[in-house]
Amino acid sequence: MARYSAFSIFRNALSGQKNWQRAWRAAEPNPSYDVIVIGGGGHGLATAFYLAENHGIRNVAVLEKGYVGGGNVGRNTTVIRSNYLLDGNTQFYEFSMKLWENMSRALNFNVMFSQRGQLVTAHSADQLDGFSHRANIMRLNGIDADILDRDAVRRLVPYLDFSDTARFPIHGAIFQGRAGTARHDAVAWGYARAADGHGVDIIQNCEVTGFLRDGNRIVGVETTKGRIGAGKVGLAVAGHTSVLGAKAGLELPIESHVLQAFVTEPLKPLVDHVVAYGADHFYVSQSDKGGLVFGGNLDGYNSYAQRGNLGVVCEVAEAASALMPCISRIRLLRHWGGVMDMTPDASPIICPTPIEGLYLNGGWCYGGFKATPASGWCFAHTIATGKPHPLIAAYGLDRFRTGHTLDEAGAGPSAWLQ
Amino acid sequence: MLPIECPCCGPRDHDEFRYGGDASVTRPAHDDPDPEAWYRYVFIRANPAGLHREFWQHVIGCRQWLVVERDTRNHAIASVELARKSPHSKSLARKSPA
Amino acid sequence: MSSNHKRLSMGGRIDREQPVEFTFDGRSLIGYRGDTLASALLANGVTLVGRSFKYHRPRGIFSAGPEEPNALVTLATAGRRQPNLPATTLELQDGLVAESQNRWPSLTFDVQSVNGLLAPFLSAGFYYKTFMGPTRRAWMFYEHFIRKAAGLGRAGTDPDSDRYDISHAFADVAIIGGGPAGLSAARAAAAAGARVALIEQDFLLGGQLLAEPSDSAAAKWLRQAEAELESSETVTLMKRTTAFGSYDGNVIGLVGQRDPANPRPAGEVLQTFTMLRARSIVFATGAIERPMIFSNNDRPGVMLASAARTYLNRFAVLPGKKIVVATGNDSAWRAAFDLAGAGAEVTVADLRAAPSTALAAEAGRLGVVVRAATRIVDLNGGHAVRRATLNEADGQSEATCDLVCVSGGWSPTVHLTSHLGVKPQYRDDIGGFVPGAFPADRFGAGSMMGIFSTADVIEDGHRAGTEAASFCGKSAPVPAPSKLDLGETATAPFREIPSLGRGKAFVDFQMDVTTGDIELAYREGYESVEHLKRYTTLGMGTDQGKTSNFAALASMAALRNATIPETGATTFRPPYTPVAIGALAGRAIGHHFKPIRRTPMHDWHMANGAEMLEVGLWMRPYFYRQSGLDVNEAYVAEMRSVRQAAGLMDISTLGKIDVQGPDAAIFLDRIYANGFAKLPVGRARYGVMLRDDGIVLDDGTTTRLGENRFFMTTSTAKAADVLSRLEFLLDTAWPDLRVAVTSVSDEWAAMSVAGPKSRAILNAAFPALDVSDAALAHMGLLESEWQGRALRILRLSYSGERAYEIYVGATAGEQLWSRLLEAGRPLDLKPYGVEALGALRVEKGHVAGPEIDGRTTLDDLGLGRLAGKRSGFVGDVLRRRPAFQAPDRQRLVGLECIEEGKRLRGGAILFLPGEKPYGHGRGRVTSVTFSPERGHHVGLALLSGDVASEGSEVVAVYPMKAETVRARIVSPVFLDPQGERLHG
Amino acid sequence: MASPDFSLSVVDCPLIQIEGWDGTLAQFESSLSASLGTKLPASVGETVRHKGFLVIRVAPRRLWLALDDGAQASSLAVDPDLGCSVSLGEGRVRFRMAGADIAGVLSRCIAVDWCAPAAAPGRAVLTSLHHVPVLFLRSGETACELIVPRSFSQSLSDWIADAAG
Repeated sequence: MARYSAFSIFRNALSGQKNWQRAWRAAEPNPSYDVIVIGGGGHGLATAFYLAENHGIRNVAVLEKGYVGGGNVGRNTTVIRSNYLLDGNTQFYEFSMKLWENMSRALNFNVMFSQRGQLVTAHSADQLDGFSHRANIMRLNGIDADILDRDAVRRLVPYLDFSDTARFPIHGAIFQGRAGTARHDAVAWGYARAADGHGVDIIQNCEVTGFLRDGNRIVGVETTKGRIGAGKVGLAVAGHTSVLGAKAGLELPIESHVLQAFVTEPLKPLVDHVVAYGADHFYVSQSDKGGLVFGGNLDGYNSYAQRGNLGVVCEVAEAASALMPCISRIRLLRHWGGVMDMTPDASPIICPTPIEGLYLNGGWCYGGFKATPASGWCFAHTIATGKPHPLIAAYGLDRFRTGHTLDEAGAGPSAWLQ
Repeated sequence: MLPIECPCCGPRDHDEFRYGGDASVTRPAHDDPDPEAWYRYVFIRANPAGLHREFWQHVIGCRQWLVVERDTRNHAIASVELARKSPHSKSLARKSPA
Repeated sequence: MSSNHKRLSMGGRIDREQPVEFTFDGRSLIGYRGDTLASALLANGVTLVGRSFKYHRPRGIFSAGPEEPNALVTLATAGRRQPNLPATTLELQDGLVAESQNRWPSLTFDVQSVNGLLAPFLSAGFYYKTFMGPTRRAWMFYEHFIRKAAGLGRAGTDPDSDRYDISHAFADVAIIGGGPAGLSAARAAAAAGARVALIEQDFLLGGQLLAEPSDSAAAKWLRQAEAELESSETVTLMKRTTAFGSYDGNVIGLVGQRDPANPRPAGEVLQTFTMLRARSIVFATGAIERPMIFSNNDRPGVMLASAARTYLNRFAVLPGKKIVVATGNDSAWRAAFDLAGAGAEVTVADLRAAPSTALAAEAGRLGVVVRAATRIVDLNGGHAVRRATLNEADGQSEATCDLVCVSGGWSPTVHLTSHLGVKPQYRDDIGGFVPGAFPADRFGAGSMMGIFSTADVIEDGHRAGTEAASFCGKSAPVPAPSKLDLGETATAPFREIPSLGRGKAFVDFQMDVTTGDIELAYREGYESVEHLKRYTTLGMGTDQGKTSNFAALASMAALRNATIPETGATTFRPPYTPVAIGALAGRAIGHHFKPIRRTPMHDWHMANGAEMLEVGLWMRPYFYRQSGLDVNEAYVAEMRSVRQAAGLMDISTLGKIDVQGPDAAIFLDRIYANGFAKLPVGRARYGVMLRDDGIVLDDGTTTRLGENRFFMTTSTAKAADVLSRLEFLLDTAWPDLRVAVTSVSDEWAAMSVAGPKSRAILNAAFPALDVSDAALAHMGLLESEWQGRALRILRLSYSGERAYEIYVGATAGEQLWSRLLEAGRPLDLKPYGVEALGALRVEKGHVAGPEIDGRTTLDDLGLGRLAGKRSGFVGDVLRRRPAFQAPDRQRLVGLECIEEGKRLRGGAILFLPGEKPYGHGRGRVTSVTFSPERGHHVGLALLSGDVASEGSEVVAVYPMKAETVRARIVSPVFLDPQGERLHG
Repeated sequence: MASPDFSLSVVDCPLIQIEGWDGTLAQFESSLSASLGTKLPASVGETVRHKGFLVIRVAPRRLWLALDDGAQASSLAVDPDLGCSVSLGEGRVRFRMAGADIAGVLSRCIAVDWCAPAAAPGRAVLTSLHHVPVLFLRSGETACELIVPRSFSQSLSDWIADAAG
């Protein structure tokens, strides 16, 4: 695999861009693999990469029903942060943050991880106290966090509504300076290229239609490209986990819901941070192309359609205008939906399953993108060793039975309310 | 908007309704002591990509809880009925001790 | 140069009697009513209008509609900056101020056009391959410059001063598009008896008919159709209105622009967002002409053939004098003929070996030079085209020109139909995508269905309109459509072939994506359509690639040696054209962002110095300024007054639910963790509800008013959820229970009189009532009337003091509040706010929101005894799960600060003395207050059960303030553990 | 606010809710019909006007009795084995609206089709105004009422006034 660098760009420019190689091979399936990862999204590709990179397992195929990165990794609002409260979440997302900080160089692919800082506004003393609790936990776990008062928020983001007529006046904010955004497609492509470089077969347009079993053991998969044998199978198809899980006989505490995302016309720099509204459902950042990328709440009913409805569009527009009055005349360019695996506690599920040789990675709710590298790292470890990586010990399937749930919001077991 | 045809109020936008989730799961009787039954009722979901029986309440309206059959792939609604009138609840009513 | 020197003296659909003054890049210019900004610029000879996104190449006006990729301007009228608006859709109005974009210092001399020289290095996706070093954060450095260079227009940071509106509209048949198909459909649907809404983005109806001469048969047909529809009572014509998105259940999002000819007063609504709900929809969205791909095909002076014809016939602008029309289909010839007829020297370069003899004959008649089997390959000229290079069978030639009209075929406009997942299907016979199968309530008509002759389009519109009306049950007889035949010949399928010239050949003009970029994407394996888009940014501009999608797809198909269907189709996303976020927010801005709930005593609070706090849309008194300078001073003073005399608190925001029925007691027994069936009439009881998963949902008191009737209160925050939950259980789980639950939250004004003097105050306020302890014991109820309204007095305490909750009909709330204050004045009764309320409950060890946080169980909160050995209530089984029984499970304890001069804070993390403060600790402080009784801060905390022994010490760590405080674990009841004050 | 084109007035709204149990609904209705001296609206959204009050069916088993200005509630005893009643008049207010612009103003407030049979004079529609539950009562060709929760009434009347302005 030819390294990417300023020099390679220079050299190729001189040869009319004719000598670039494919970023990853157009692989067709072998009869069998040591490990098959189902799902060519961020998590699946990262898992394949770390299986090879960390565990030396290179006889690996990633099976993708469409094109790599076509699922949530390419549909999200690209926010990366590690501001989690609960024991089990805090450390995992911070580990992920550390992997992000080195990702471009590790993959030799610029994923444009930009640590522009994220703030969430607070609108009452009580809310700011709640944020302080979170910030305290972050600091005590070695994570950067700050609490800003109203003036400090104003200095940072003067374009928010600090007027007397604000419906929910800004009281302060919680700020994480290392939080930021990344170029989502590049994450999928970077992992695909790096995994391919380690010999992983990335097989697109290959839909898994069933599982091959020997007793309680998975021995391969049925696909639209035929049967493929496997020593172990990892499932990383968030959004469609239930559909594939059912084919394997898994019963899961997951519902699929649509989360909409929005982008505006490209503008000169306006929003330098990731800004989230603490009084309602709205968060925004500005991409390197100049579009304001934003989102809000789930549409709130089970859905596999990658689109939402006008109700949430209006609610998000209202919240956007309330927090950031100048956004009102900026124009929405596109909105779309992603299908989220929602779990009853809004925390993910990564674990071995009751079926031998089958490993599960799903239930990412709307937090999957930021988890991509840590998820891949820990899932690869779990597949390679057959035992959960310590960082994902809390993410087992049995936690709902035992009560060890990790409910950051305390919203309760109705997945759509998380 | 996802218009839902309320049997009482006619077609109304879904933001007048409160979602209540999967209606195909059976709620154990109130005094059923079986943890497994409650675990499955509260947590386990078929989550089909296709027709989904689900509860909605016309909360900004007649306040009736409804059972809606809706395709999760395209949001097309096949049927709406009052939860009290749905076969599901009738069978429950029979099982439930007075 | 004279103004409007490109304008013809006659013709067009402009009003020469109404000149309109406007400014472009500081130059004052004149256009006419009926012009767009683009047509007025062309009339004034302005052809250089903007610079491109990446290479800063000069760009002109390419189209005459919303598909415009190049001519984006910033409107800066009256100090309001609206960037990235296509000049081709801006209706000219007096005083319009437009600026070109993406250039510095000026449009003609732009420093960043140097990017064009760097182009070999700025290939698609180059940024993925570099900027990764030397340090980990290096990208942040490069990114700074990249961000500055990116983006098109500049948005202001001032609040938007314009107003927007939202409205709801209804129709039987919605018809999207006011061209010949839509007009014909509207006439048919209306004749069938349907209520019709016809939506047209332009300020004139007519669509492609507007490109026909204003004195033609087409114009006459259009006038007649318009007159007929305007006079119909069942047709609503919505001009200047774009259907931007198609949503579930035949909901269409529309955004309408104001008519500039009818200016409303300043501050009036700029745009209206309409949610149109239709029973059936006819999509008559037309088709968009495609460019041709050749070197330097982006130069100012290259224009779609249909656009040139539109500028000529609709706006009476002759955009060029020496024109090359490059095409491979018949439709562009019509432009050639009209332009020649208007006096231009026209050469048609047609890819086809033998264009039809009829066309050739007409060309001969009009003096149009025809070059068959000829392909345009390159253009010469910087800010304006000068020369075209043509490849013919027998070699290359050059043609001098000042305008190049291109037509690479037509793409049906399938955006709106694909929003709902109707996948476009490729049709080889027309060389384009048409919508796939429609559901029964949606119809397509005209060129969006691949029908291109006007006569057929009108016929098809008629059919669709009739069928759409019939779907709504409107089937009155429909007369045959009035015919219009423009004699167009069929458009031949046209397949793009790779460019041959030396320069850059643009596919996506706005995003500066070239054929080279597509080749590179292919070479690197980004060959699915979605990868192509994402890797090259193709179609990501404000035009969403309306003119570029097909050419890109065709190029990729050619590279892959695949068919177009094999290569894929793009999924279009709403909105069709960009929509101001403010329009989507409508009126729900400023104080209307969310509605406000006011208690019956709201006005009194406002008039009497209350600082208000919002809790779940309710406005509640936070504290009263008469009590202290700030909240910290005030709440302590208000607490003291409650503990020493009496306080009055507005508790109207509590959720209140009327529970009635023969089975009401059984019902309450099931929904509360503690029992209610044996509660005597006239008594109240504190109750806790659990979720199905065993976690505490809410708490409150419920009073038995009669054998079959209870009065339930819930927390302010959970009122709506609790009611809905109760209804859920009754409707779905226990329909056999005869119980009715009704919110009576708004029905009652509620106030709490708390403190040792509270009984005396009640005595004074209600001299006719017996409020003695014998008549009204703790947890007792007294029902009566006051001023003709129902009155309920409950003796309940949240603060630990003797206290009464008084409920009266809401209309008498403020009156009774004032009466109590008056009666209590001699006894030092003072109003108190939410902060003091919270402090009083902490002192008394009552749990509230910070403890009932959606993660705690009855046992965690020390309330396990409420349930005792009961079973059969909601949440009982899953509350017994093992995690909740673990010895280190965090439970409620009291904490007392034991360091002089320090204080506890909510959100502090608890560690054992000597333990390294790292990780998640042993628990956290949930609520604190200064306790005037104890003279220091006390708090409630959730702490690991295995270390929570009363009397031992913990350390509360609060890194955000760099504080570490020692505290002692005590009972959470800091005050009066025996409860004597309840009776004091 | 008042103009020939649109007027809005806010008044109290004496209101009683009566609900019957599932299973004995027919008995409940005939008993209620007898004690009110009028037939009951058959389905949700229908109303029946009778001496001094309007009966509105707001749910399959739930009726509202909205009393006219000055009318006294007839003492209404509901057999507890058949149903129950609760007074809601203190917690609701009534917006009276009229004028030539009314359909236009309403279109900016609620998603109700002014021209639909379900909103014809004499009909009632339960719907939301700015996410708040309201009861729309069509009282005439160019007149209607909204029954709204008292706590939201100020906010909602401001909204309507702005929409009319």
